Amino acid sequence: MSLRVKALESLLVEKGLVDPAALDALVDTYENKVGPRNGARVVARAWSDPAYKARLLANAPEAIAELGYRPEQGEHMMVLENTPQVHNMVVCTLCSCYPWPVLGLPPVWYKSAPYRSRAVIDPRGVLREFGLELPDEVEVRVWDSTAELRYLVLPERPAGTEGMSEEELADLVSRDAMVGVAKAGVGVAKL
Amino acid sequence: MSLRVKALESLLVEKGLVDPAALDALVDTYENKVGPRNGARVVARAWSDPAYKARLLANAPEAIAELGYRPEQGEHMMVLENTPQVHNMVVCTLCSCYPWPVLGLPPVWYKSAPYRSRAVIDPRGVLREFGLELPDEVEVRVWDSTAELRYLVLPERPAGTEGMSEEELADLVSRDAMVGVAKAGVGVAKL
Amino acid sequence: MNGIHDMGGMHGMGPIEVERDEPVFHEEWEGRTFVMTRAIGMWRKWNIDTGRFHIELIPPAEYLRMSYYEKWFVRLADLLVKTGLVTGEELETGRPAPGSVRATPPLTVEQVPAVALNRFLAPSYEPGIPPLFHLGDQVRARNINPIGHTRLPRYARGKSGCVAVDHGVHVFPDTNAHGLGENRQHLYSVRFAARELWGEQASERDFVYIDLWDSYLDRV
Amino acid sequence: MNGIHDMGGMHGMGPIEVERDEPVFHEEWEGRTFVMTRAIGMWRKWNIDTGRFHIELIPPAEYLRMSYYEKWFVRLADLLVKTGLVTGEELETGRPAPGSVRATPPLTVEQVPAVALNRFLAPSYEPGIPPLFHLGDQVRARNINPIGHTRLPRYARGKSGCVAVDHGVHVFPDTNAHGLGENRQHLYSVRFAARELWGEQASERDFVYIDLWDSYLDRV
Repeated sequence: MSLRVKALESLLVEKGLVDPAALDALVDTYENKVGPRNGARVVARAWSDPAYKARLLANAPEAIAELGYRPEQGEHMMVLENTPQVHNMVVCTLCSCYPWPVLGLPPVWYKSAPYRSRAVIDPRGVLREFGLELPDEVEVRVWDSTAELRYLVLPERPAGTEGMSEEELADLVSRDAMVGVAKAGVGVAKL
Repeated sequence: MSLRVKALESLLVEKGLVDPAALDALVDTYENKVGPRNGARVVARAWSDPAYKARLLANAPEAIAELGYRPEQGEHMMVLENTPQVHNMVVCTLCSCYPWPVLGLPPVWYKSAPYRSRAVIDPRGVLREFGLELPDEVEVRVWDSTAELRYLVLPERPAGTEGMSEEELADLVSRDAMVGVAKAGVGVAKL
Repeated sequence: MNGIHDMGGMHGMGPIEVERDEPVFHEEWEGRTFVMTRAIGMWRKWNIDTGRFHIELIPPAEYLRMSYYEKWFVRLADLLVKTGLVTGEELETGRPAPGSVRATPPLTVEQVPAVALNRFLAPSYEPGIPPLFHLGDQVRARNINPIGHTRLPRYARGKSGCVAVDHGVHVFPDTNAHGLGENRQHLYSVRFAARELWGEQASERDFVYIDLWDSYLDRV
Repeated sequence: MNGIHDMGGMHGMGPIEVERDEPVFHEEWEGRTFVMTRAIGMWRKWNIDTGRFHIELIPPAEYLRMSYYEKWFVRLADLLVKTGLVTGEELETGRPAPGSVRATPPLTVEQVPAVALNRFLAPSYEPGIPPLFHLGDQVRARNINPIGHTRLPRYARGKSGCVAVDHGVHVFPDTNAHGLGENRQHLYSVRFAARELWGEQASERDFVYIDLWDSYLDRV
């Protein structure tokens, strides 16, 4: 693949169809500027500031733009609040739609056939595979991103985090928690 | 594949699980003794003998056994009569079920994903691909072989064949006509 | 199992390619794989439904890539080991385990003519098992999505049709495939309007007949 | 199109494999393929729906075998030629056709920050286009099976649910993908009980929300 991609890129550059410096800048953006840390900051703010949380749930694009992450021209967004009674999780069965501005590009598992096929027919089994066993009485809501709506899960704030700063709280919010396949406070790897 | 299959066969022979002479005899049976010529003789008899045709439509296994082809211990069979008003065709969407005793082993196209996927959702398009354009007013019946029933299509007897012997008539009956993707009298290759 | 094998109604599989004067087997190993499977079948270590299910277990990308007889080979190797006729080590080394006793093949040359055309199906007439439905009954195929074997194709689930033929009593694959009993019951050809299955794009003169068991059906 | 991409509800795809500390791109070519696609998108030669449809056109066995960015590469090459940005011969030889005029890239470094997070979606508020349904309405997803692009997944067709969110007016992918107009209309999240979708095996406390356009829905 590497050679074929290089050949295509040099053709496109020679034809003046793309600017290689712009390509470099785009790669840098996706590798270094967007990623789940953006979403984690949104979540931490919502946990810390009830008024912000209310704005976030009512109008996600505007509330997210307040923090400088901007889907302002484009992406439609909706934030789904997890509670002790309701657990939300997100999938795109038809392709791999994902909220890039707040979570970066999706991980391979999110784009994979096993997740895409099973999330809608066996959500609790999928969550179990992620180590999350939900009580029977919790309502599970799976959101299949079939349109240009992008979904971000607002996980429950973990107990015992009352004194924490927003930065500390953001450290508790993993990508998986914002897709809805984990709880906040567990499984937070390097973001 | 060739080496792997040879290795498995020699293992099974050495373990006494199969008798190589029986394997040879089986291959010979399927290569030389069963095939669409069997079904063509059944069709030709039905065209020639109204009483036989009535028995064939009422109890296909017994009528077919009369000609020496014997699904007597096993296979359930049903014969589907094509008429100017009704065209029947057969598919197995879930695997590749096929009436071996009267048609031999199925051709690759019958076992292929294109035929299995499309025969039930676009039968007229499939028939067109086989060169058969049916008038809109003809009812198309697609039989999906999901169980141990095997279906043989009894095609319409072509016009102008009144004086023909059963052997001559059988020459007009292709495998494809008995699957229901062709009419009798056309496209009869070496059987 | 909602597997790739259940492909009725899918698009995108490409054109139908018909080979003129196609041989029964394209290569010798195809024939050997086929007849080995038939001959080993005489050990009665698995039934036809278990056999089908083991083809369905082939991962989808492989299922689509493999030829028909490649799938048969994979299944044969798989079931030989699962049923203990062959050990995994024997399969790998190609040699019988040291000290293993040589068996006597159940299928001899003399039996081949009788067996070749015999697929060991159940008799279909059993007066003790009455049909739950009768010709002309309107029925609806159940919306089931088992992870095990089933012969109720996805495209028919939830759809209603009319009982067109009663084929008598047959073994029920959903249990038989998993050693859970033959669960004999009536089997019917159910006539579905293509428009019921596929919506208004379908011709109102197209019908699909699907063979369905009592356990798959509800009265409308 | 009832393609392999429409895989909601399928079994047999294997376990979910999560990679710890996964990099954004595993290999450099993945990143280059991704950003070339974004940069070429600025030529506005195709829209997001056309782009998705061209991934769906990858034959099923290839679709399952290929990695995500391999599919992006195949699509990019395919659409570059189809839209005439590149000729088939240029793609093969890797060189611009003799005498071809050098273009000016529409995407410059300065524009990258604005563009990176911008996917050119339609505004969602258009008072001139009233919704056909309202929150709480019971609706049924139509049983359509187009050979073209659609975002109505097979597993929802014929199933009934309840309008849970009105997302305003959105471009309709089924027409937009094929250059047949934006056909703007209301989009809703429709709440389906898992038992409606999958039968009694599903938990009665599971629900699936699917984003569906007016044209996909009938009132129950």
